[in-house]
Amino acid sequence: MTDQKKSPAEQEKVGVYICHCGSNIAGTINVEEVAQWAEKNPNVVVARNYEFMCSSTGQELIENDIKEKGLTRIVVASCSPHMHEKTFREATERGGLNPFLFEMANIREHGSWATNDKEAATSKAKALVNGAVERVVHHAPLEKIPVDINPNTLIVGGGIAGITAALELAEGGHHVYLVEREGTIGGRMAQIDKTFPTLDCSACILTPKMVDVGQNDNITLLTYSEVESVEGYIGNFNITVRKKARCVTEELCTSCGICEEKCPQKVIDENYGAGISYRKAIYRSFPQAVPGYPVLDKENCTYFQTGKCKVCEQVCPTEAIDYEQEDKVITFDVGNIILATGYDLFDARQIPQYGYGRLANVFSSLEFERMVNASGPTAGHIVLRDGVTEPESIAIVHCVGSRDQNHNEYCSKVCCMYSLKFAHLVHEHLPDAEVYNFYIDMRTPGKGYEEFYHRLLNEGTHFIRGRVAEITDADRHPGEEGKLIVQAENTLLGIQQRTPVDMVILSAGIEARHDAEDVSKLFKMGCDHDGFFNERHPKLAPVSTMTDGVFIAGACQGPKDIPDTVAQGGAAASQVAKLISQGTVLMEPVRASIREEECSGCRICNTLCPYNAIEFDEEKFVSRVITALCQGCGTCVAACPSGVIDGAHFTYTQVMAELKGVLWDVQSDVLTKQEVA
Amino acid sequence: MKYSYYPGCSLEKNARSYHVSTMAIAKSLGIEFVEVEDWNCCGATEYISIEKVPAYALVTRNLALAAEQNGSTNLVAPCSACYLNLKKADHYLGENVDLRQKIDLALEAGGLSYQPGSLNVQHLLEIIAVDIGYEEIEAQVKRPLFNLRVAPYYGCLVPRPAAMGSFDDPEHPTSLDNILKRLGATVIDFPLKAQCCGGHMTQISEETALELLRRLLKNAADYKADMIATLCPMCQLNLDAYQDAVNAHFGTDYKIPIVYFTQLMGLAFGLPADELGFGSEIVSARPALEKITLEEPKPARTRERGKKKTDLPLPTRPEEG
Amino acid sequence: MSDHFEPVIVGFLCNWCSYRAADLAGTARIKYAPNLRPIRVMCSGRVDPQFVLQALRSGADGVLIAGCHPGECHYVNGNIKALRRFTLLRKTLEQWGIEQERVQLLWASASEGTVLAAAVNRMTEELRALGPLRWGEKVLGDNGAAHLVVEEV
Amino acid sequence: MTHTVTSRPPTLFDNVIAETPGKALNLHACLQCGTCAGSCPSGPDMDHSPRAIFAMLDAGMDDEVLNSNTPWFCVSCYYCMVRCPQEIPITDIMYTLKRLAIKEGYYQEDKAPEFSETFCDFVEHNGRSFELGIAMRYHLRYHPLGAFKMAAGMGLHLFRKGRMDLTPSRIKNVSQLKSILNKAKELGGAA
Amino acid sequence: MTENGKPKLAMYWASSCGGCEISVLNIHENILTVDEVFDIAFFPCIADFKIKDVEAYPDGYIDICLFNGAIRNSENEEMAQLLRQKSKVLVAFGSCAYEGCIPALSNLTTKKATFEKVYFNNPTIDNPDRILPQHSTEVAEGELTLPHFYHTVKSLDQVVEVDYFIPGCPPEPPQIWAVLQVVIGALTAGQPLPPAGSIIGAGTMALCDECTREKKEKTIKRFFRPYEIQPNPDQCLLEQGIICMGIATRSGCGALCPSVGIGCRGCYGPPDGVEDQGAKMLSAIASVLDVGHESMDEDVLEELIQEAVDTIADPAGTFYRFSMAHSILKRVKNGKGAA
Repeated sequence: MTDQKKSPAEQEKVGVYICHCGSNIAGTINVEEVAQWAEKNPNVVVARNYEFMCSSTGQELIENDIKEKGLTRIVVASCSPHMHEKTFREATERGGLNPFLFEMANIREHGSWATNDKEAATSKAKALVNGAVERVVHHAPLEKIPVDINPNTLIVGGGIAGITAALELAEGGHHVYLVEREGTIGGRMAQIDKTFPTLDCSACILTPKMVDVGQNDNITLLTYSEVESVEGYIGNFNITVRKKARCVTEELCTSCGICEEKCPQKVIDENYGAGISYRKAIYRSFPQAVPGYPVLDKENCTYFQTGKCKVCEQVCPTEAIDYEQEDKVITFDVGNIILATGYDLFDARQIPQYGYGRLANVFSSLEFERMVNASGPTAGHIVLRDGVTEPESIAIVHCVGSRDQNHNEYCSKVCCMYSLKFAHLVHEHLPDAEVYNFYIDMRTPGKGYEEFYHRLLNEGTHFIRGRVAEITDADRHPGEEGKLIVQAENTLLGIQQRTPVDMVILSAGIEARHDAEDVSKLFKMGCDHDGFFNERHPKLAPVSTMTDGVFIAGACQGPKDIPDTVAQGGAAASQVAKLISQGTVLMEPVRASIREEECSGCRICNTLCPYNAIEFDEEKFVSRVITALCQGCGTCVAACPSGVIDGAHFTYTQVMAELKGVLWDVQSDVLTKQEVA
Repeated sequence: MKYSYYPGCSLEKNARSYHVSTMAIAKSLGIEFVEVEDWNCCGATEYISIEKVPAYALVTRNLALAAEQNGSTNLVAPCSACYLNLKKADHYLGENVDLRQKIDLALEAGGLSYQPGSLNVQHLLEIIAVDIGYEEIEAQVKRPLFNLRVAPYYGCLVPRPAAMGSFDDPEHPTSLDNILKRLGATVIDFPLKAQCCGGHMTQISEETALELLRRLLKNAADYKADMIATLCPMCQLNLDAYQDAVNAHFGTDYKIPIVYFTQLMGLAFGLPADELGFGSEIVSARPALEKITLEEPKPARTRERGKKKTDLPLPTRPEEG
Repeated sequence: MSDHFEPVIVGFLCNWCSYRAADLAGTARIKYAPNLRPIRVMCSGRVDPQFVLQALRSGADGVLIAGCHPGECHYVNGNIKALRRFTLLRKTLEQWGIEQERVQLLWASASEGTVLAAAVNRMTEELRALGPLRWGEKVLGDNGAAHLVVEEV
Repeated sequence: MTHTVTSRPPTLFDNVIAETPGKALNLHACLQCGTCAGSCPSGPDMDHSPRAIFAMLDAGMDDEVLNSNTPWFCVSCYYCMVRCPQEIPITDIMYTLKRLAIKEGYYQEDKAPEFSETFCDFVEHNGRSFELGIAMRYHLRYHPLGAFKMAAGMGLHLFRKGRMDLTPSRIKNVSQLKSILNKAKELGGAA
Repeated sequence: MTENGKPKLAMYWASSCGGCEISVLNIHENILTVDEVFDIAFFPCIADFKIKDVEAYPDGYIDICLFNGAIRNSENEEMAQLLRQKSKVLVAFGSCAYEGCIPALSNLTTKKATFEKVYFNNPTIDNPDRILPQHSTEVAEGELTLPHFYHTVKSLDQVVEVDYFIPGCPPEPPQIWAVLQVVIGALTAGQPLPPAGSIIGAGTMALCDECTREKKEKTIKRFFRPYEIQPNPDQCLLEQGIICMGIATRSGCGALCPSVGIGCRGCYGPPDGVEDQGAKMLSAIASVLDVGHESMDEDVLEELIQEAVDTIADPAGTFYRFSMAHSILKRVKNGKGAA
């Protein structure tokens, strides 16, 4: 490698800065000792230790030393580069050096926080600092790579998060492609009756926004569609979307709904209807659907199954029905992507002792949402499975599938609140009904949430602190006959209680989408072990992902209520807007490059790049890296058998130098002649 | 198919009928059982309550013998308690080094040794439902048990704990239901199918025990069960021998025969009742057995979603064999 | 070697998963063996077998290569290439008489701080049991010595 | 795992964990949700619910815990164990509590330990048990009245049905079993 | 020999097979030119010299010494020291002197194991009393000594300063002649010599550069031993699953082996910029091993890859056949390895 031939660069002048981070580092590591020791390194001109290197004063130390002592390389030993590498690179630059002539030693996360053994921590710190010093002298100045940002944005998922993000961007004058799997946008919020804690009607606040989306010229709305492939990188993604055939010619359809009305085929609406109501084979999920035209569901359509019927075609006044319609594959370019794919509800059938699916009057929370909804199957009447009997007592079971090692370990965050909402709705609809809420802990953080809990306490809801053990119809005493018996310990009394009720509602938790894994692969980003999309930083970058140009919003990142979801939608939009207004982004120059004059054309590297960033020149018989496509992983660098690929900032020499550096104390004295040089 | 067979103390005397019926159907199903030579008591639920290491040593001696005599690497126990103790010992010895070292030394004192995991401990129900399979069972049926309403009763120790891998659902098992269905019986959806019979409570707090037994009997009666089919000697004993006591204590009048599922299988396979140990039950099974008819009853209406006009659709129920 | 031997482990941690796992371990104040000396690489696919050999040559008692779980690689499948190389390298090192425990490959996602910490603890114990490698003095050390007697055979 | 080691003497809480095979460490993670107590068939007869027992262990109420009848009323149905959201091996912990109670000499007039012990020395001498004989003998020894009830009640039935034995069967190699058990005892200590 | 103005040439044979000498003679009639230009000062295999003759030379008396063979024992090292002292230009000639070559393969085992193999467990050996050569033996006439047998075979540059390296096992005659011409040019017409320490008589990049076989993208499912398949005559051998070290080997031989359907053995050592030929080879071919996919279950993945890797019989011996002494680790851990 070229820089390998470069002399070991004794002439470089390195400045070393050891951060105390208050007591976070200095409490465990003897920073003075490390600094004094570091100064002994022939390359080191000055080694200091300071309270907070990331403070402006700390940074000025660096800037001044560069100017006054003519430093040519900087090493800061403090926290993880993921925290402050950027900070110190900028300081280095302000001092007048190329920012990449800086190296960081992580002596906090990997050092002082990882052990209580002061001695060990100190010598580990020495090793890490030494590694950084040995490495940095081999650093080369690098320039960031500018990339243009395509101003269009892809948003996946038409729930409230996607809708919010789409409107934010579109109203800001940027074009958006909004892709939704279902026939209409609206998502979960459209299924909900009231929203806690304010109890305003979900549809009433949602539908206007849906209409805005439908009418905004800056939004290309692709419903009943799915993203098939994603190529490229930040600023320059190429997207392929499959628009499934809905067998309705959108240009002709007037959304009059007569086809739906006349369709003879009744189907259980598993999706929007939560399986508790029926729809037709040609249908709109709900009257305010956007777009308004229906979807023909081929699996259940009599014509597609038997070849006869065609009622919808006959009744359609505008001949909009088109049985021959085929899927369309659309491709377009965008600069950024926002994923707002939402969540699935935990399937309570996984907990047999709760009897869901076995005991008719055990309902899932979403079933109940639909039931109390005026547009639901019972027009808002709360009744048992028989559709007529009003329950006199209802048990609401919290934490179904949540806070449970056997299912989902995490707390689903919204269940306590919506369970309280349910209790309230029952009181509202059936003033005489008794309501029992079974909970482990009542979790109501949020504006007006605790107050809502107090309100329910006043409304006379029975709160029983105890996780429900089982729900059975096996009565033991006359009092239990014909009832569902909810068995749980009242932990506040320390006794086992059997509560006979007519109806049970299971407050099922929130889960990652069943296909979240595939989606994350499609967009080349990560999932956590619960299947939710991984944010770049849990606190400081909640809507960014590890993949530049791909953002996430809403419950696809983790359980969330509506306010948080809307906030994230907005946040993601502003992230994208920022990039669009920048016009270009500077990308890390950590890229591979091939020294063509030395390439033997063996083509080992050609198949290795996941981004197809390596091309082969058939004339010159050499391989070449397309810098814009390269993401800098270095796989080809490690593979090149004749060492002619350089991985900028992670070169062979730099890593080897760091390696020998961190092993300074165990290097053997016995060196063969060849190695002395 | 060949299996090592661990009868356990109960099957020697009190649960003789379980043993003989098992042997009888084994013939029909082509299963070969090789009884473990000189096996000892598994310790039931008592021994472990007194001393840990000896308790595990006691059980493990059986595993060691079975492995040594090596009739087969599959060790079958018809008694739930024996099954669980054997399985648990094998599992925990593999997992807990300290315990294992102690047991190794203990066995050594008796000139034995056992390598955890070298045996596959199974319950009789498992090999019949899984290894043999429902099709084969149905194929053997000569005299279907039409019109016999049976409550399938699993008890605790076969479905639970699932920690070391259970072949059926710990809360709502279905394998026995499926076997009985294949025999032509009318299987009731027994809500308490996996609830507890009280185990040794009869000896410790009869009050407690009788209440547990009452629940089971009441629920079975409510569902008009002609009999309860069980797979555990302890359950059989408690429900059968204490039925009088329950009636006396609660002023009820239950007369529900408690039989082993293997007895019903034998019956359906066309084997004579006396060769299946019928008659040794205290609450006689005869009246119930007389209900068996030759022609199939009308299939009970299976639950479609939304029976009545007004009904709301029910969520689909998880698949059953 | 003195009776108390502290193994030195060089860790090549991928920037996206394992390095962050180590960060997380620290942030969560999980205490684990201080014997790991981490070196950041962008991807486990960047790890050149020469690095591993050099680490052993330069006095390390063991090398830990850590990357994202298969399917979770930030670069799609760099970790798969790492796995392929590791598998062949391990076979080669066997011929070198270098015990398997000395060079290990670990998958640790950014959220698995505990996994990484546990792996380091385990490896430290394994290496302590194996004793020092210290290639320089222990293997090459006696090379220069011109007066070597043939061991008794 | 990196489980912080402290120098303080082990509490009953620690011993319970140490003496229980399986994931006993999870006991630290008890949420006090009551699923165990809610599931327990004999729960109503216990003087403290299992959940309460765990809270008491944590609070260091060792005497109350070891005096409690709770473990003795455990019917080993394992419902608590499969339902516990923190995967605590509750049933096994109950066994451990019984052993520790015996070891620490918390007997009181409770029947249960006596039954278990009758059972055990029976097995030790014969290698086989036969619950009825044992029950009989145990009642005769400790609760003559119960014995009478048994004999008069179901005992008779069973006897008639040929299901009840008064002479135990014995295994051939009792000496081997004895030496195994003796070794085990010397290794195991009471717990 | 007569003193004339001719430059002095020496060629010494340490631990090696002698192929290098043959290769020198293979420059055919040019050997006459060599004879014209040079005086032979020391060349045991073609002329009778004694060590004392060399010792008698003043330092730097020899203008150019072609030293072939590795450093296997103390005698090899003493000769290396001596010739270094007496030569102006010392050339590590051939793979053995340059990087250890075949002799250094014994670094894959231990001295003990080597001796056992050679003196006891060798089918053609009859050594009932299990006698081993000893460094010193007392006889009536006095003490007889043998050189010390080193634990580890080393390259020439690991014991003395070396001016130039000529790789190859053996170096190709045309390359040898080319080098000699440069030297002659320098000595007679004062033309410049290449910078000290450089590798001469070879190219700088990998062999593929010279290889005429057609190269495509590489996706290898498994590897084959030469006898297992009939290679396609035009296609890259590696692509066909035949291990060809060409990708990690210095050019210069004209890709002789691949051109006749045999995978490159790697005798010219690593190209510029590669430190450990074996490691690089290993890394490259493992990378293009086209088995296992990220969406697979982790265990399945590992199994598949292990399977494919196991189609390589002897990785260490294959990848380090020539470069063992120059490899990063240099030898196996004592007492272990392929003993």
